[in-house]
Amino acid sequence: MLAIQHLKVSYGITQVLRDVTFEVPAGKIVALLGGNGSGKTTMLNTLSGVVRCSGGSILFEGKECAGLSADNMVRRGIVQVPQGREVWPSMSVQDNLELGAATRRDWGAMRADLDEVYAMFPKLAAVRKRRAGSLSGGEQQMVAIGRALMARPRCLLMDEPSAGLAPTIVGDMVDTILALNRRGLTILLVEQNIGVAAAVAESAHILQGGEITFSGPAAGLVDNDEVLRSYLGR
Amino acid sequence: MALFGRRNVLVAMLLFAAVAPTFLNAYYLFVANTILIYVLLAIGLNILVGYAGQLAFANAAMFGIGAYGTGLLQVHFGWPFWLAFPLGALIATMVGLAISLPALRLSGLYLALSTLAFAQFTQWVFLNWEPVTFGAGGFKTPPISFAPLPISKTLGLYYLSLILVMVLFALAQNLVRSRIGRAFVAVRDGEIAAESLGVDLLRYKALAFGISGFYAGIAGGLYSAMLNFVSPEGFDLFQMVIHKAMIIVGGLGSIVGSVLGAGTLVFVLEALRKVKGVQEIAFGAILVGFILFMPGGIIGYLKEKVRGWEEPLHRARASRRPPVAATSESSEVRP
Amino acid sequence: MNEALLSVRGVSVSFGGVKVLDGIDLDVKPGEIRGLIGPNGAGKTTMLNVICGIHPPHQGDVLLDGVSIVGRKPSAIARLGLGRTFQTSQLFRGMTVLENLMTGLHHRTTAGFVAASLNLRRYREEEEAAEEAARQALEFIGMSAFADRPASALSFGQQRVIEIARTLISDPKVVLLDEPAVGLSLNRLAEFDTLLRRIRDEKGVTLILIEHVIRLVMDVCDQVTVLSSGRRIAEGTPDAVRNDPGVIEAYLGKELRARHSAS
Amino acid sequence: QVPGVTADTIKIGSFGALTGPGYLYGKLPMNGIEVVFDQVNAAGGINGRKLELVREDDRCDPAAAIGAVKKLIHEDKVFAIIGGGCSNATVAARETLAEARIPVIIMASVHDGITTPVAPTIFSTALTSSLESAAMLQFALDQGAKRIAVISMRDAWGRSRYTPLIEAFQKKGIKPVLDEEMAPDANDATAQVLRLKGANADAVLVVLYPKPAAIFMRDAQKLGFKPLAVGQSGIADPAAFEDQVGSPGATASFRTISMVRYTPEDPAVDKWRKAIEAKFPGDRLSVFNLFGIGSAQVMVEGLKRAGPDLTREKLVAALNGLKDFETDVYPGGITCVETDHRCNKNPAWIAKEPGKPVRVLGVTKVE
Amino acid sequence: MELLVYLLLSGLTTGSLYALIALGIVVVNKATAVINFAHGELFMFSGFVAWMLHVQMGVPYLPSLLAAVAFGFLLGAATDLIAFRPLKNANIISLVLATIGIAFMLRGTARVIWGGKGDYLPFPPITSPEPIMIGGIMVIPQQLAVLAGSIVIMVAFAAFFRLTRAGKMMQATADNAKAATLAGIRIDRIYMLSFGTGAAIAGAAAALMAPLTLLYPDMGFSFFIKGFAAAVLGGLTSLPGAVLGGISIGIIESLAGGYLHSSFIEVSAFIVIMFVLVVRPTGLLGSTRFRRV
Ligand SMILES: Nc1ncnc2c1ncn2[C@@H]1O[C@H](COP(=O)(O)OP(=O)(O)OP(=O)(O)O)[C@@H](O)[C@H]1O
Ligand SMILES: Nc1ncnc2c1ncn2[C@@H]1O[C@H](COP(=O)(O)OP(=O)(O)OP(=O)(O)O)[C@@H](O)[C@H]1O
Ligand SMILES: CC(C)C[C@H](N)C(=O)O
Ligand SMILES: [Mg+2]
Ligand SMILES: [Mg+2]
Repeated sequence: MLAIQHLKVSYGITQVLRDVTFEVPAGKIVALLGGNGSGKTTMLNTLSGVVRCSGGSILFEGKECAGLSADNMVRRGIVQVPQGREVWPSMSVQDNLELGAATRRDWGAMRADLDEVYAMFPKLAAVRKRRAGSLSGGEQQMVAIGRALMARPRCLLMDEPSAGLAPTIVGDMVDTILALNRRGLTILLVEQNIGVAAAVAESAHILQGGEITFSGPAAGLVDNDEVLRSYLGR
Repeated sequence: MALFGRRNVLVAMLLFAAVAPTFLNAYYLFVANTILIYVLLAIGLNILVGYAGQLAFANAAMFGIGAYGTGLLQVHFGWPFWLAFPLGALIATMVGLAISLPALRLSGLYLALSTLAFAQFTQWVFLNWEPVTFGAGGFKTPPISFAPLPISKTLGLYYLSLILVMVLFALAQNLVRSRIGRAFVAVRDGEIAAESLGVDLLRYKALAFGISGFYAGIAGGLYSAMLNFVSPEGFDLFQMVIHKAMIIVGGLGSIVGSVLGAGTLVFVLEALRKVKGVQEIAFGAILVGFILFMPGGIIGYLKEKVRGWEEPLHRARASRRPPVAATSESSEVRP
Repeated sequence: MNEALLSVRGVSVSFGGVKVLDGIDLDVKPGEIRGLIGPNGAGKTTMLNVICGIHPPHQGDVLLDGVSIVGRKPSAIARLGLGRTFQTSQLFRGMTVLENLMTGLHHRTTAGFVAASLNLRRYREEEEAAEEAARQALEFIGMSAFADRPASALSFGQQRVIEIARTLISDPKVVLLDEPAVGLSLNRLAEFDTLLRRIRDEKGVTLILIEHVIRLVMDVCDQVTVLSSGRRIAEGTPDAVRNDPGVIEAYLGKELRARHSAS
Repeated sequence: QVPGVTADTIKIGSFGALTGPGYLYGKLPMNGIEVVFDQVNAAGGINGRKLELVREDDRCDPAAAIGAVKKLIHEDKVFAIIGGGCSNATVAARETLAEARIPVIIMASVHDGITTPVAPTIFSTALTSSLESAAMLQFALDQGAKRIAVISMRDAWGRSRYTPLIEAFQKKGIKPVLDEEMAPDANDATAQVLRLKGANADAVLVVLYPKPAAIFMRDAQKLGFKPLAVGQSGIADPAAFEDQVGSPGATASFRTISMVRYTPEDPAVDKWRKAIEAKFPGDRLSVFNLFGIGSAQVMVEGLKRAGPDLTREKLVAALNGLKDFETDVYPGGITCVETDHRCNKNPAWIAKEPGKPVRVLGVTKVE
Repeated sequence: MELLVYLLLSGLTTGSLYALIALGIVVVNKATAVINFAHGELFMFSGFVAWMLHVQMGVPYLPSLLAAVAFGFLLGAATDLIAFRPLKNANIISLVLATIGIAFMLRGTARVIWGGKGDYLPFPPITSPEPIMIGGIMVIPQQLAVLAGSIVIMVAFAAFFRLTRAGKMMQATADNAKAATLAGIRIDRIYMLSFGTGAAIAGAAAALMAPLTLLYPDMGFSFFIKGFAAAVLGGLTSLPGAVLGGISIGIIESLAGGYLHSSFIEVSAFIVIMFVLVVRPTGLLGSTRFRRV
């Protein structure tokens, strides 16, 4: 579904992604791992059209997408849950969620999706009128996830979605991710919580030094000593 | 340090300024003196706006208060300039401190408007408190004398301005590279984080307002002496625009930038005399052009093009490591 | 309980009629690492904001070293030796990494307006010492190479690490860490407990740790307090808390299982 | 060598607002000067020398005015100056002008401080404000007004008239029944009108620019307040003013002073209207153009009389010798003497009854 | 009593002019968190365009008004393209200053085009110029027309923002532009829409009030500063706040003029605002753009 080939990205003179190639097959969940500053967020932002790449290509369902604007990517179905919960602080929770569907026109279905999000995060239902900026950190993270789902993505990019969520909620989220995946949603997941990554992803890629240095099934990741040594630095 | 290093350029500018009166005619000397006065203003304003991040619009008013203070003390009480001048600056400082109080509660555009309202109020006082300020017609100030020094009024004022610029530039430059400068920037970039690191908001906001008031007051005093005439027009919103433009064109958050910005702006205003009739259009276009093509101001451009032009908020040590280019090695470093 | 370094007495906070904290007590002994956990929205961050003076409590008292600090400005409380980090990055984006760290020393330095603007000798020495300390701190967290980078050009995780270092650099007595492990990569996380212990042992800093990474909390904390809906629902050693049915119900939930064993 | 003079040119400088709200009193008079110069040049110049005008902007700002005149004197090296649009700017520049001993004719600024005390080289063909203020009060009294009120603007121009006006009141031993203010940009005068009406004023001396004055007259009409309204040379075009007020009949009892004899519609100034409209396409002749035309004609006459061996001293002497010199625009002759450089002392009284053409009621001579 | 009624009425009329200006300022601020300092000049320029059409070319009033609105929109969109979009990540002072640059260009251009046509250009009233009596109170019909026009515009915009998602998208864009981008909102369009609409309101305001006041190149700034004050008083992002702020300022000025002295008119609003802001730092109906830490 999503094929990244020889992608290069830099901020000014600092090159962050040197040559990244990997694939996210349709209907699968793929984990992207890497140390702090290895370029994971940059990768997702490039896929979202927020950051421009300086070389390489991004194929989404066989069509070249590199260089498209962010709203185009959303319209094509690639939606991101950004790192650091970028909510709209002065708007209500409900508005935040509804605007997640800003590109959609099917008002009826939107209602249903909204209810689904509230069902997924019952906490949010209780605070739907409150301004998102006044929520606790974890509650904001829920808003960020819910908002992305409201866009009805076909490919979801999640940048550390479990960050700041309580273990129970993480468990629920994992269930939701799996359920969505079963309904056909393709997911590219950046995670530091290796438990979450292992629980949902089928395959994993490790980003290091601007390149993919390891690719393999996610299942074995936790027990793979070689990987952990290079990646965890143990 | 490179030939075009910051220090060399500054020294060259200073030398030029010191000998300039020997070959400048009266008009250019007047322009040069105006630049020096605006440099002071711009430095003070940049500390407040560029460093401490307070979007205040009262600088022209404080400039005016300095000018009126200096002038009126001479006119009403017959004080000599040398006494009225520092006192005028002190009054402007006090006013600056006073308007920092609402600034503690206000931020962004609300602060902008409330200080703008204060500026309008000041104008109104200049206009309406006729027994003291002589109202809209303004008043003449007595010519300043440099006796017993054998130096003319114009030349004396020029060198007085130059000395003040040198001293106040150095003070400001030292200040922003100290913990106080960093506290200003901390207040600008995140009030809550600043507070939780022990930065007292009230204290530092007041300090920034006070400093900019002081610089504006000094500039105002010199201005009144240079023009020998004080009236409300000199301190209106057009002035405000010029002051703001100086720090944007020079570069926010840079003392050297303030100097360059003030120089550039006065120069542009004088150069625009050439395009009679369309000065406004040209001025607007130049302003927009500067902001578009030099978004970081002249200083931002220099920092990019000339090595050694960085303006750190601490005293750069000789043994600086070069900035890192590659970054991905960071996955190897550990906590 | 009298030897508590930090104690919170019956603190209540409400926003718009909703009680976010409801009569919370907390006593932290010197040299302790105290865990503070609970579901999202339990009131942990609010509690921390009350302690460091950002929110006035509607009821109750906070004592640092036996002295009430309620009603003091956050900056004054910071000067008493109470440091904190934030849930979301609060680095000063217009400064370099090094300058951010030096700002962390703000209340440990004294140079006034006059000394600084006249560049007096005493001030210069203080400034050099501050820079040295900042560089050492960077060395300590392995980020020396980043000293002169603008803070705005750091990745999320890098910002978090710098921020922790910025708080610790001034040798505070008590540090409140709000989810410090969020965004840390596995390699950093793996050594984070050692880091926290070293901070406690070598610098004698008392720590309060809010965290959802349970393994970390269980590893390093001496005592854990659990909040839920603004109330304290449990307190005790990590083991006791871990096995408390109420805590499991409200907070911990079931362990995640890897996909291969699940499906 | 005389600055600004060559074998075939004379450089004359001018300063005033080219930008900012005051451009009316700077740019427009300068346009007037320009057409006069063109005409003189077309006729062969003065003693074979063509006139060249150098304009400088002062934005009505004192500092900019000082800069402008310094530039004219030291950089452009002009021979003489016709200029001065805004009072404060001109007052501020006066010292620089006087020190340089450069001959100056003030074209539009009216502040008393420009001409009193006399600076040997600075002349004014503008109607100085104390003269005009005294005339305003006298006119109201002559019309039988008993309860005279003042409405004024608190800017430099407004004050430069208001202050001598109040002095004129004092000299007559009376006081204004009410003393109101209006801002140059005001859009409403209800409060002022109601207060004046409440005070029962039978005449109002209007020290306002046309914009606020028009608003004032409109609201006065609306609220049924019909005093004798006395304007001054800032509102010297009653026909245009009637349009600006826009409310039929509101200007019925409006009379105004002008420092020029003709309003722009007058056939007597046809020649100048054509010249202005030809040189500045899209423009209409305005009173402010006429200010420039008058002062330029005086300058031209001075230059002629100064003879072919032009020096500044000779020009000053020639100007000092002007006696009842008739221009195309001023109501009376221009007379300058060494002890009094207020050369235009003949305010004209004009009125325009609704539906009728503008009438010049007469020219007074004040002393 | 009569005095009070007249003062309130005149305060209401001037106030509704301020409210219209403030409304335009708020619409821009809503999406960009910036104040367009060229707003007054956009207003002035559109007014001159209406004048040119109506007075010089004899186009009837209504089409002239619509043309002014359309022209306002174009000018606003141009302001966005030149002085906002390329700079949207810049410091707010740079943005403000860029709009000031635009203001200077517009003012200078107006002076070149219309500056020589006479000092102040009159715009003929669209209603009968004769004052009419309403319950013993004399009113100029044009004032009623302005009042009615203002109300229509305000209601139309309130409806537009209620019924479409545009208002929310604007707010989201200002609140967190990155998040808006990630949600697929075309923020560039939003910016253009808000600059354009803000200026279109200014255009409508200009055509409405031109018959009540006179046109001159420098008229923009004094309206702008009052409108800005009104917008801040109302809370900067609130449309009802803008209306409330504008009318309050109109009435404050009028009462200060009638009961204190006319020299207080200009400054009264500013003094009141300084106090209001100390008590309510985000204006009467404003809400803080805050973020917890
Ligand atoms: N200003 C406010 N107005 C209304 N409710 C608020 C406000 N601030 C916080 N709250 C509510 O108070 C509760 C406690 O918030 P707090 O941030 O302390 O939670 P937390 O325990 O830190 O949660 P998390 O683990 O998600 O960070 C939350 O439900 C939050 O929505
Ligand atoms: N705006 C920027 N300008 C310059 N360099 C940047 C910028 N943003 C990020 N970087 C650098 O690019 C590299 C990759 O950053 P990125 O945010 O993609 O990392 P990441 O893998 O998401 O890290 P983390 O786990 O900490 O979120 C980092 O070394 C960072 O310092
Ligand atoms: C009426 C104008 C010609 C007066 C001029 N603006 C002045 O200030 O003197
Ligand atoms: Mg990241
Ligand atoms: Mg929290």
